[in-house]
Amino acid sequence: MSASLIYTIITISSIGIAAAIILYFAARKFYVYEDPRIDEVEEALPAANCGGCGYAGCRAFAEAIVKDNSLEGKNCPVGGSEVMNKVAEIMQLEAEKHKPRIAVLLCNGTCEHRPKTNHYEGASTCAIAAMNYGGETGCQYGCLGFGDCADVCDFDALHMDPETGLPVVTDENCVGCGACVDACPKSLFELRKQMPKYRKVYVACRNEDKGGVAKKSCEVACIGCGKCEKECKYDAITINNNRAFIDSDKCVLCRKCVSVCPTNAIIEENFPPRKVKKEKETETAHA
Amino acid sequence: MAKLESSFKNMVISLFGVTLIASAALGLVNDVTEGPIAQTELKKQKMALAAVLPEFDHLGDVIKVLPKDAADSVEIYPAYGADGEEIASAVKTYTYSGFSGYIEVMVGIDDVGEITGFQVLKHAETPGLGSKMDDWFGNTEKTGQSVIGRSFPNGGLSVSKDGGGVDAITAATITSRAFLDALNRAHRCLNNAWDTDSNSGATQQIDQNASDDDLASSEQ
Amino acid sequence: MDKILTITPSPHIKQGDSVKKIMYTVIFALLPALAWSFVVFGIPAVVVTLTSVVSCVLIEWLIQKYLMKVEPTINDGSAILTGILLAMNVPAGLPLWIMVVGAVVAIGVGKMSFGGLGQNPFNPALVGRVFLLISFPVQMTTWPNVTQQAVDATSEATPLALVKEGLKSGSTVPEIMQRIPGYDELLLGNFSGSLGEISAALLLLGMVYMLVRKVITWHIPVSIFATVFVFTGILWMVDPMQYADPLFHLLSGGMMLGAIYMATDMVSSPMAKKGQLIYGVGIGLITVSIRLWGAYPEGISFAILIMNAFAPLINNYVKPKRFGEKK
Amino acid sequence: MLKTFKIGGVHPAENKITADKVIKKLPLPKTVTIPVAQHIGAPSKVVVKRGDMVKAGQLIAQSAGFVSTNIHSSVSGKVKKIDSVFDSSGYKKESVVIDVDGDEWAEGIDTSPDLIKTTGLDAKAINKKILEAGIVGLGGATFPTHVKLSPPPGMKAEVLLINGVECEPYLTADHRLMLERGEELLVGIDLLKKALGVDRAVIGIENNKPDAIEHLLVLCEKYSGIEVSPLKVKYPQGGEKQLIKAVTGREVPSGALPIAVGAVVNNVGTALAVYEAVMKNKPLVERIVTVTGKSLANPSNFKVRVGTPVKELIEAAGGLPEDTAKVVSGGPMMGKAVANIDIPVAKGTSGVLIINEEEGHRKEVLNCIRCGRCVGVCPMGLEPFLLMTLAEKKIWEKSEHENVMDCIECGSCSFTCPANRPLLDYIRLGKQTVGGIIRSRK
Amino acid sequence: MNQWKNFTKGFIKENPVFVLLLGMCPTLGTTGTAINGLGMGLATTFVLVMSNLVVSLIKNLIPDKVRIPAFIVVIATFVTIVEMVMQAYLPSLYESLGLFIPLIVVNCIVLGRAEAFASKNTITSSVIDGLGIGFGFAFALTILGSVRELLGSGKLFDITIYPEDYGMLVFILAPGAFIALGYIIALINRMNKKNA
Amino acid sequence: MEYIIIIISAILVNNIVLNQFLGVCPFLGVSKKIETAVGMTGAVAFVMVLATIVTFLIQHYILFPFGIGYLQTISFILVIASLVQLVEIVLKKVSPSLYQALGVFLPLITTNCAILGVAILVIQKEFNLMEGVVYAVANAVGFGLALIIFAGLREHTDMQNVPKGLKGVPIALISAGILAMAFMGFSGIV
Amino acid sequence: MSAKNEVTHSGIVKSVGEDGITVGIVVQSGCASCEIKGACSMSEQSDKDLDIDCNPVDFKVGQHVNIRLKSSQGMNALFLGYVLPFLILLIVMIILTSLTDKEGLVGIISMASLVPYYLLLYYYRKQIKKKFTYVVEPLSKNQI
Ligand SMILES: Cc1cc2nc3c(=O)[nH]c(=O)nc-3n(C[C@H](O)[C@H](O)[C@H](O)COP(=O)(O)O)c2cc1C
Ligand SMILES: Cc1cc2nc3c(=O)[nH]c(=O)nc-3n(C[C@H](O)[C@H](O)[C@H](O)COP(=O)(O)O)c2cc1C
Ligand SMILES: Cc1cc2nc3c(=O)[nH]c(=O)nc-3n(C[C@H](O)[C@H](O)[C@H](O)COP(=O)(O)O)c2cc1C
Ligand SMILES: Cc1cc2nc3c(=O)[nH]c(=O)nc-3n(C[C@H](O)[C@H](O)[C@H](O)CO)c2cc1C
Ligand code: SF4
Ligand code: SF4
Ligand code: SF4
Ligand code: SF4
Ligand code: FES
Repeated sequence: MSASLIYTIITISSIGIAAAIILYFAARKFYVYEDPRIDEVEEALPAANCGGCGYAGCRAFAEAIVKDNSLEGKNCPVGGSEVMNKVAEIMQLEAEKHKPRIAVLLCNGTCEHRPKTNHYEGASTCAIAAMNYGGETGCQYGCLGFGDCADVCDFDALHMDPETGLPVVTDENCVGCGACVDACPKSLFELRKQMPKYRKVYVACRNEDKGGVAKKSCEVACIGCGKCEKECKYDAITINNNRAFIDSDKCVLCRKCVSVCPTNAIIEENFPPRKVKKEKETETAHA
Repeated sequence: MAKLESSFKNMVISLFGVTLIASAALGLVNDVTEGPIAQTELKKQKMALAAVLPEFDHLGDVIKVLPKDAADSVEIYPAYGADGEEIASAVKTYTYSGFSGYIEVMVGIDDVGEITGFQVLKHAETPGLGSKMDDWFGNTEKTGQSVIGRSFPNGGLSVSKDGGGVDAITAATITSRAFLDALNRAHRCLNNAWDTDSNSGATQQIDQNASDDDLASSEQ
Repeated sequence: MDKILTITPSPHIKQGDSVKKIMYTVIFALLPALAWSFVVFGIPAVVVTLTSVVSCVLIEWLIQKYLMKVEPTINDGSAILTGILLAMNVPAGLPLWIMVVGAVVAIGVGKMSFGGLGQNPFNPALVGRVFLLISFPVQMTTWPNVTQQAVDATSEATPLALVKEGLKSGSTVPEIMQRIPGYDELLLGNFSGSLGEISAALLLLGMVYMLVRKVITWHIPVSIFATVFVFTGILWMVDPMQYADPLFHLLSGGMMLGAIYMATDMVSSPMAKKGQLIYGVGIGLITVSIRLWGAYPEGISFAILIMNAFAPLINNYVKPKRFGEKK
Repeated sequence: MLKTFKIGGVHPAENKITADKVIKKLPLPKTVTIPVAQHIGAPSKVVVKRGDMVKAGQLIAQSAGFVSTNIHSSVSGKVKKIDSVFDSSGYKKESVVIDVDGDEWAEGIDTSPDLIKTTGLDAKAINKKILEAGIVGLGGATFPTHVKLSPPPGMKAEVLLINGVECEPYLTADHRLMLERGEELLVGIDLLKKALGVDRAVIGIENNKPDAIEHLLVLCEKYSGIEVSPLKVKYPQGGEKQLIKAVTGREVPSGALPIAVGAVVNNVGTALAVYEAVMKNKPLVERIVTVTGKSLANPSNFKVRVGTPVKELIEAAGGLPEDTAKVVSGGPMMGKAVANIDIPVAKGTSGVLIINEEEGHRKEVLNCIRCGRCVGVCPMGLEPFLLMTLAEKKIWEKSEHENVMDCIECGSCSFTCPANRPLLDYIRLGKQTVGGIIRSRK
Repeated sequence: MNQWKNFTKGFIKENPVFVLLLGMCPTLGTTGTAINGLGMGLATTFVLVMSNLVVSLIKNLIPDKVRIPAFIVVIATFVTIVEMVMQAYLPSLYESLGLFIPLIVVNCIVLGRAEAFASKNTITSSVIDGLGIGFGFAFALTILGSVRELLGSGKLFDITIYPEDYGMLVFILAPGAFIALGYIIALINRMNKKNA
Repeated sequence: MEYIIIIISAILVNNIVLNQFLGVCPFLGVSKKIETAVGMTGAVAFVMVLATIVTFLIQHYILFPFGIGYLQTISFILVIASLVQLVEIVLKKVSPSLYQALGVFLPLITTNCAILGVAILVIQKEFNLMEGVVYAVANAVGFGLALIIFAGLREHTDMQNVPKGLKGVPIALISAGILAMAFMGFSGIV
Repeated sequence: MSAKNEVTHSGIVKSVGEDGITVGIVVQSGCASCEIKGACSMSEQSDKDLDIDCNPVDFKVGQHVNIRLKSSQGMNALFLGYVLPFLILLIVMIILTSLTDKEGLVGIISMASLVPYYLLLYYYRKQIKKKFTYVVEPLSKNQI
């Protein structure tokens, strides 16, 4: 053995040991014990970091789950029950049953249905427009059409339809995070229970004017006539402030109300065509 | 195999093991590479010598000359012909006034004081600018810029901008000046070495008699 | 139905100024000096300028149209202005392909990468110029000869370069000054340099015009001039053999062009007046340091770019005085 | 040098085309629509029913709190309905609609033109009268005047500033008022002084109304403690804080009220209304409105009953011109564009401005070129370009630190921006959101 | 198949430099020419593979608490070996990479992989992981080096593509490193977006 | 004079980040807050100087005398890694509250790359101890300067609408490139 | 809301004591741009516990809170923690270098000069503690 080899060994070993001791103490002092389940849970989450769960992001949510060791009140709207079940498995807990929700637009005031009464040229955001006036039409409750909602949707589920001037929800993409609900200054979104095949029946109107006034400003406004309320056997419909509302938790999709509405304010979506037409069921594209 | 527990004994032993093996490995590799590393260095020097000198038979002992103004010495390698007569010397010279400081050059100067060749050994000049030294000053086709075959005028070589006869590298006058400064230093030291101690062979550690000229010129 | 009325939030009236007007005002202010450079350098100057302007505008159009996919806004004049200023920052005989590279860098890297007009923290023309200066040092410092009547390819050093070279080779400033055009020449411009370096007087004229049209305020140019004057003045008084006098520093090189037209680029300079003064002083100090001690004979381009980088910091700390602010 | 405020300000074209149009009385409309929320503060509570007969000056809606005010019928007739009707805000608000039949005034109201100069009422009684008469600031903000006249405990008013600046282009209502009803105005000011317990009042008038300055200077000689202060023509000279700064040299601290520097500011119209309320027992049911615009056939100053549809004012001024793009309630800098001309004149309506197609549209918005002009003109020393960006990016916390709440919404920034940026639009959004955040914190 | 995926993802999708933004210093500092970039990349790969190998070999012999120092020793050893070998057999490359060879030690990729992957996985997969990441790193450095060399001096792996006079010196110098890397990352971002 | 040259060179001419490419990660990643950047500078200066002294001693009193210069890398990294931790431990023991306040105020100092780089450069450049320390301080200041300028620039570009693909790191790198170009103006000063 | 001159840091209440709470914060490393910091443990992340004097009834374990510290106090901490020892180190070195040429000695003594400094810090730790006051405020869910 050459001398240099001996020096080598001595030097490295002593420095190594000294360093190791310091690092050891450091590790002991600063060691971050991270529950490995946090990583696992995070892995299971969709990593959308949308905040739909009410936490800062997926990791924060995972931390919260592990820390609380409970799934109470916790739901990832993006992943839905599938993910929550996976998480529950990791945590060996029972997942809360969350009915998946989906956003619907409570306005059908397309350009066609709602004549323009004036023309807005200010900054093109709904929030600013709403601060300055009621809207370009006689209905001050309806959609302004500048797409604040579409801007906040992280899931590519909302787009402005240039024809109608209204936002359109792409059912397959919507995860019910509720960002659009908060963004709309006119509160035009509602998170409704998601039904099979994205079927829905709802009153697409928020107009609280009296019938005549409402009808004048928009053809398809709900005039609060109460016919639907009477028609519904499941007590799903209530009328308040001249406006009908269908509770999605009670509604069974019988569609009776749709036909009685004199203004066609109630919308049915994704149903097969009514019997009158003999065509084969055409499903909307979703897999 | 289960993971070792973090008991103190285990830790020390395992770490000791790791370092032991590591250092042993390093020592071994060092043993293996030490030779080649030294050889590479040597080879580099040899090649440089061969490149800057005319054909020679053998080399004399290295003479180190310490210029008066600087802390680092210049190395002189005298080269002898087959007849044992000195035909030229290779000088490992340097300058600190390059654009990025230090430049080291090996330059060959024959017995009549003409440059026989040179090679830049170390530099950190800007690529594309100052780094062109080898090509520029070695390009014998362009007589204006080549230094090969030149002899040193009084006061040394200088760039044409300063009234000398060497064309500076385009847009790299600083490097050019520095390069010539290194050559001039080589020349001065060579002269000094012969003046003070002509019984060759002795390694002259410190050159007390470096001329004032030396001092003045390398300070600019 | 009645007439459909327009609704906008207040205010309902507008002052007449527009971005376009501002840009064209600056272009107009530059024209005399540019025209003079055409006279001095002849056709090559015209060609270089045209190349620069056309490439700048074209690049901006291409990027907006095909990369950013937005409506091109090239007729707002800012690309033309960048093109002109870039051209005024290069020697007249610059190979045209280099000019095009400069334009691509100025607009592509300096401006559009940050999102286009108004978003760039650095002055685009200077990004282009410094890029060229570092990339093509030889071509960027080959000044056409103007002291002989005809412009020919042999190069002539700029006054600043002469000083720098002279000092390096051991001459003193007064000696060098003999070989350099006098102040009258510097003011009127009859010596070599970049297109925009040669006529201090016409550039100053443009400044007056811009001040009158309220396109710029006095703060930036004046603080630069004052700093340079004081700084070089002190050094000159200490050692007139080594340091040129302040007037020479003010009138030579890109000082005028930089201080009046490039440091004032509102996009890349601080907003508050006090901040602009700090900015100007910074530019002055850095410029002089580079001129006197650095490798480059001229430093204002670098100085402006460096202070551009400080502008956000200045904006952050130097706020306008708020109404009702407690002191 | 004329007095003025120190930072910022712009000078838009004045366009005071109605400056020498004598105030005309507008004929009574067929119906009036009187919204119950015409002021800052809680909407008043309606006290009449459909079918009730009311007289002019009769209370129809009662103050709903301290910061609120009474509302009176401006005509005599029958309550047709109580319904939601669009007003100048662009939203439907609860309003009392009255079918007019004649012009009968409620008892005790003196409608004669005689000038009454003295009263035995003390400060408290004056303030009570003001409260009962439903007087709100007529300078635009419609802040209930009785609140202003009751400084919070520990604060003492030292000077009363009367705002006759009328810095908004086009508008001349205050100008005409000062010229035609100077004596009554001065009596009103005296009453306000008394109510506040101050012995100094200053009328601030922009120097573009030399006749009004002259006129009041002469009249003032008869009244002690009332001065006239000519001011430089600069928008927004009439802004409360700017006026105080110009006249007294004091700056109202950020977030504080004028009373913090011992000042109270009232509009000339307000002072006149105070005169009528105290001396004539007449509630605030009519006001002077300038109807103007470049294409308008017959721009005029009208004395109008509250609740009159704007349409009728325009008709009286020559009808809505063909090339109308916008109808603005108020002046061009701060007024509100209205969605239709059926909306009623309210207490705060100082003018109706018709803007033609050429000037009535926004220009294409470009990127901010950081020219700093908005910073330069902001009378509050704010950085509008930054506030806008912060609002766009929803960075509310920083907005607050950058004093977004200090913005007086004068519009100088948007007016001046060469890139046509909708600065104030976004700053308003910022103010609204940050205001909400601040309130929720308490 | 899975192993293959592990191996290839490092190139574009999870490239340590372009996507994960790791080891920026050597990336910028050693890519003046394509060959330097490649050299540095391979040197790092060697260290990565060897340390992954050794770490996964000894993972059970090292108590948790001294894991980090032990790994550092292992890595530093291989770095030193690379250093010595290069100095002996590739002296010119060694000189141009200079400081950045010893700095491989602090390249987060190396320690990161040892800690996150090799200390938990089998020898084979650790080696493959090291190879994948290492080649990804080398790939990135070579690309950046090529771009800079090509734009800067008209050469690619020292072969002249177009005359040097047309080269833009900036790209060989420090600023060019930042700028070129900036645009390459932007490009990769775009590509990854499109693929996704 | 010697020292002044070292200082100017390290801060302006051969800025550690913009020119030497050391500590790029924290440069690109550290928070946009300017205070934090200032704080980082102070902390880095201390650690860098400490590391320089220790490694200098090791090199000159152990590695060189025993002719085992090749152990530089391995010994330096071990020493530096433990030194950084040691400072933390000592601080925590000595004044927990101080330690806590720093935790709130600063991000961790993980500029291993820069610290190791400077330590090695001090040896390579054959500085003596004092020069080495001055060099380390100057580099810390240079690091801080770059960091502070960048904090401002980052905040600025974050407020702008930078094209999608260029957002974030790419535009930061490009800004750094332009900044580096601007700093090249200082070249030749020393 | 934090004011301009404050730094904030979010954390989680770890325990609630008699007259204060302990809040755990996670200190991020400088390499925030690093996307796999989880995989890199060279002191990449560390938990620090803060003992904060406040009314403990307002808080419960597991709650997310925001901690605010005046920037000036942060600078103070920086000064005491890093800058002052740094200056001591430097000054001792400068003095020693002018006295002796023995670099090893200079190095060792100057580093040793930190020991008394730290002892001093230890001695005054109570006073130092008083210097740093935090404000803790609960975070609402959507602010986390
Ligand atoms: C980035 C950069 C690198 C430079 N590299 C060198 C160099 O390697 N050698 C040199 O002499 N000058 C270099 N320079 C200096 C300039 O080219 C300087 O203008 C020139 O040396 C002196 O001018 P001249 O050669 O045209 O007379 C460099 C300048 C910069 C900005
Ligand atoms: C909540 C609130 C309370 C106010 N209290 C007083 C007050 O006590 N005294 C006063 O003189 N003005 C008070 N003001 C009135 C304002 O200072 C100001 O005069 C009013 O908003 C109208 O101002 P402008 O027309 O300039 O916008 C108050 C305003 C508000 C919004
Ligand atoms: C930008 C701005 C401009 C204003 N201009 C005037 C004006 O010209 N005349 C006026 O009487 N009030 C003007 N005001 C309203 C005053 O600030 C203040 O509210 C009013 O004079 C108070 O009196 P009042 O309560 O009697 O209305 C303006 C307000 C703002 C914010
Ligand atoms: C007074 C003034 C000076 C300007 N100076 C420059 C300049 O130096 N370089 C440049 O590229 N653009 C300049 N511009 C044009 C414009 O601001 C520039 O292209 C923007 O930086 C692009 O975003 C200037 C504009 C004005 C109004
Ligand atoms: S549509 Fe609304 S609820 Fe659905 S994903 Fe988009 S933002 Fe969320
Ligand atoms: S739904 Fe609401 S947010 Fe969306 S465009 Fe309409 S008004 Fe705007
Ligand atoms: S609107 Fe607000 S921000 Fe704009 S100038 Fe007026 S006070 Fe300033
Ligand atoms: S005036 Fe307009 S362009 Fe100028 S800084 Fe303000 S917002 Fe930007
Ligand atoms: S700091 Fe240098 S590689 Fe990360």
